[in-house]
Amino acid sequence: MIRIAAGPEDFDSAALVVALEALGGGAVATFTGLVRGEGGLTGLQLDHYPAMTEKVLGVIAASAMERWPLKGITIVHRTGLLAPGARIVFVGTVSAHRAAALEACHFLIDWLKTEAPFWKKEHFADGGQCWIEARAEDDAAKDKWV
Amino acid sequence: MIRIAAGPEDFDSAALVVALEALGGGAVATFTGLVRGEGGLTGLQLDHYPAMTEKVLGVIAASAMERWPLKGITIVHRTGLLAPGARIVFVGTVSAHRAAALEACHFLIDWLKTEAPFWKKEHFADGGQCWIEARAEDDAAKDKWV
Amino acid sequence: MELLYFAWVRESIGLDGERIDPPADVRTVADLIAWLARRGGGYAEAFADPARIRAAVDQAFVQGDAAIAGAKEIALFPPVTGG
Amino acid sequence: MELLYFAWVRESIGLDGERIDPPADVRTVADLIAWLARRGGGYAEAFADPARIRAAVDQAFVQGDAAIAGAKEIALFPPVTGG
Repeated sequence: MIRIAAGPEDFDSAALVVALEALGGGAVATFTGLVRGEGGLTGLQLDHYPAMTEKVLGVIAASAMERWPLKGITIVHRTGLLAPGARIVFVGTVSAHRAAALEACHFLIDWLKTEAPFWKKEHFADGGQCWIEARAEDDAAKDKWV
Repeated sequence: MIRIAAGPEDFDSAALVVALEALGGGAVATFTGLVRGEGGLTGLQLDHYPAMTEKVLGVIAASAMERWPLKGITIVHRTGLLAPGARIVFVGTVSAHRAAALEACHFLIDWLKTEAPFWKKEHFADGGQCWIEARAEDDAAKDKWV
Repeated sequence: MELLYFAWVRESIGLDGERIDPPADVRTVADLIAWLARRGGGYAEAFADPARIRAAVDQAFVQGDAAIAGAKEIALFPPVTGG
Repeated sequence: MELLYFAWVRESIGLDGERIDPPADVRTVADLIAWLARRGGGYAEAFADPARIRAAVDQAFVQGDAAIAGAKEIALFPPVTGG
């Protein structure tokens, strides 16, 4: 079961975890990314390429399904302007095997960081704004799965 | 924040995830282990060494805290007779960094499998019972973190 | 063809996208970026360093040497930073 | 000293634990396991293969060569299988 969503609505991590646990797999791994409120950050803006986003998320999920014996994948990514503490992204995996669930979860978030068409801009209390730059360490994190 | 529990009560993964997300860390990783209902399994019995269990879980958590920059760890492990589909164990980690949260979560469940004083017995529909044997691959999984 | 801009490429140019009709000698994505940069102003700013630009042709990621002939939609944007 | 048994060690012996007073030449955990095995019956069954037995002395995991002098609580059990 692959479940993919991208959009401005908040999501309910609790409900997503419970839905994955109900799939009968024995091992459920999840990752939630949230907005940190450090250095005077007042908001995080998420741009995306709407026509491509869910398609790319589907390709990433299918790639994980090929590599690990998974019973389910959930990927939810928010867009728009998010407040500190808000959830940005949720990735969850289900397998009969704990290593498969954990590794696939790690793989999915590493690939999302470098392959999915999202862009983040930080907004600060002093009115400053700054597009986050892609980081070489994110590419390295993705490349370890190749 | 380290939160540790072992006992017969069921736990609420959803509430545990939400509590971890509220710690302000930016990256939350979780793992839930559940009873699979394959091969006529009717129940999974979890024995443990009550006087040692929470102490060992605390040592494992402290070890993860030393290795990764974590803002929180939750470990909950059930004991007693569990039905198919029941939750057995929950591990959750919070960090400012996704790799730290994900690796620490994986580390904790690998160590729990080989270092915490729990024993599992399978009960089957035909009346058969079988203590699960320790697996060399679990030791290997733990050893990759040494 | 339809162009789409995202993130700071969009902000520098001041447009979400636009319809263009490049000359015949603009054959690849890299040619297109150079051609747009020559418009000056926000375009020159957005495309000052082509190494910082990524592209998708008809919603598939491509390299700079990808041909643009026949494309319906070309998107130009910085390296992605989601997740 | 107090002995505790877990999992199939407990089931073979038929006891959760018991108070024992081993002779002076039983110095290590390995000696203790061999001494218990010589009782025969469920003990012989539980401790037939000492390589399959793990131990904790006063709630700390130890190897077979650990001394038992002065211990208050010794637990004998199979390799753990939780998680």
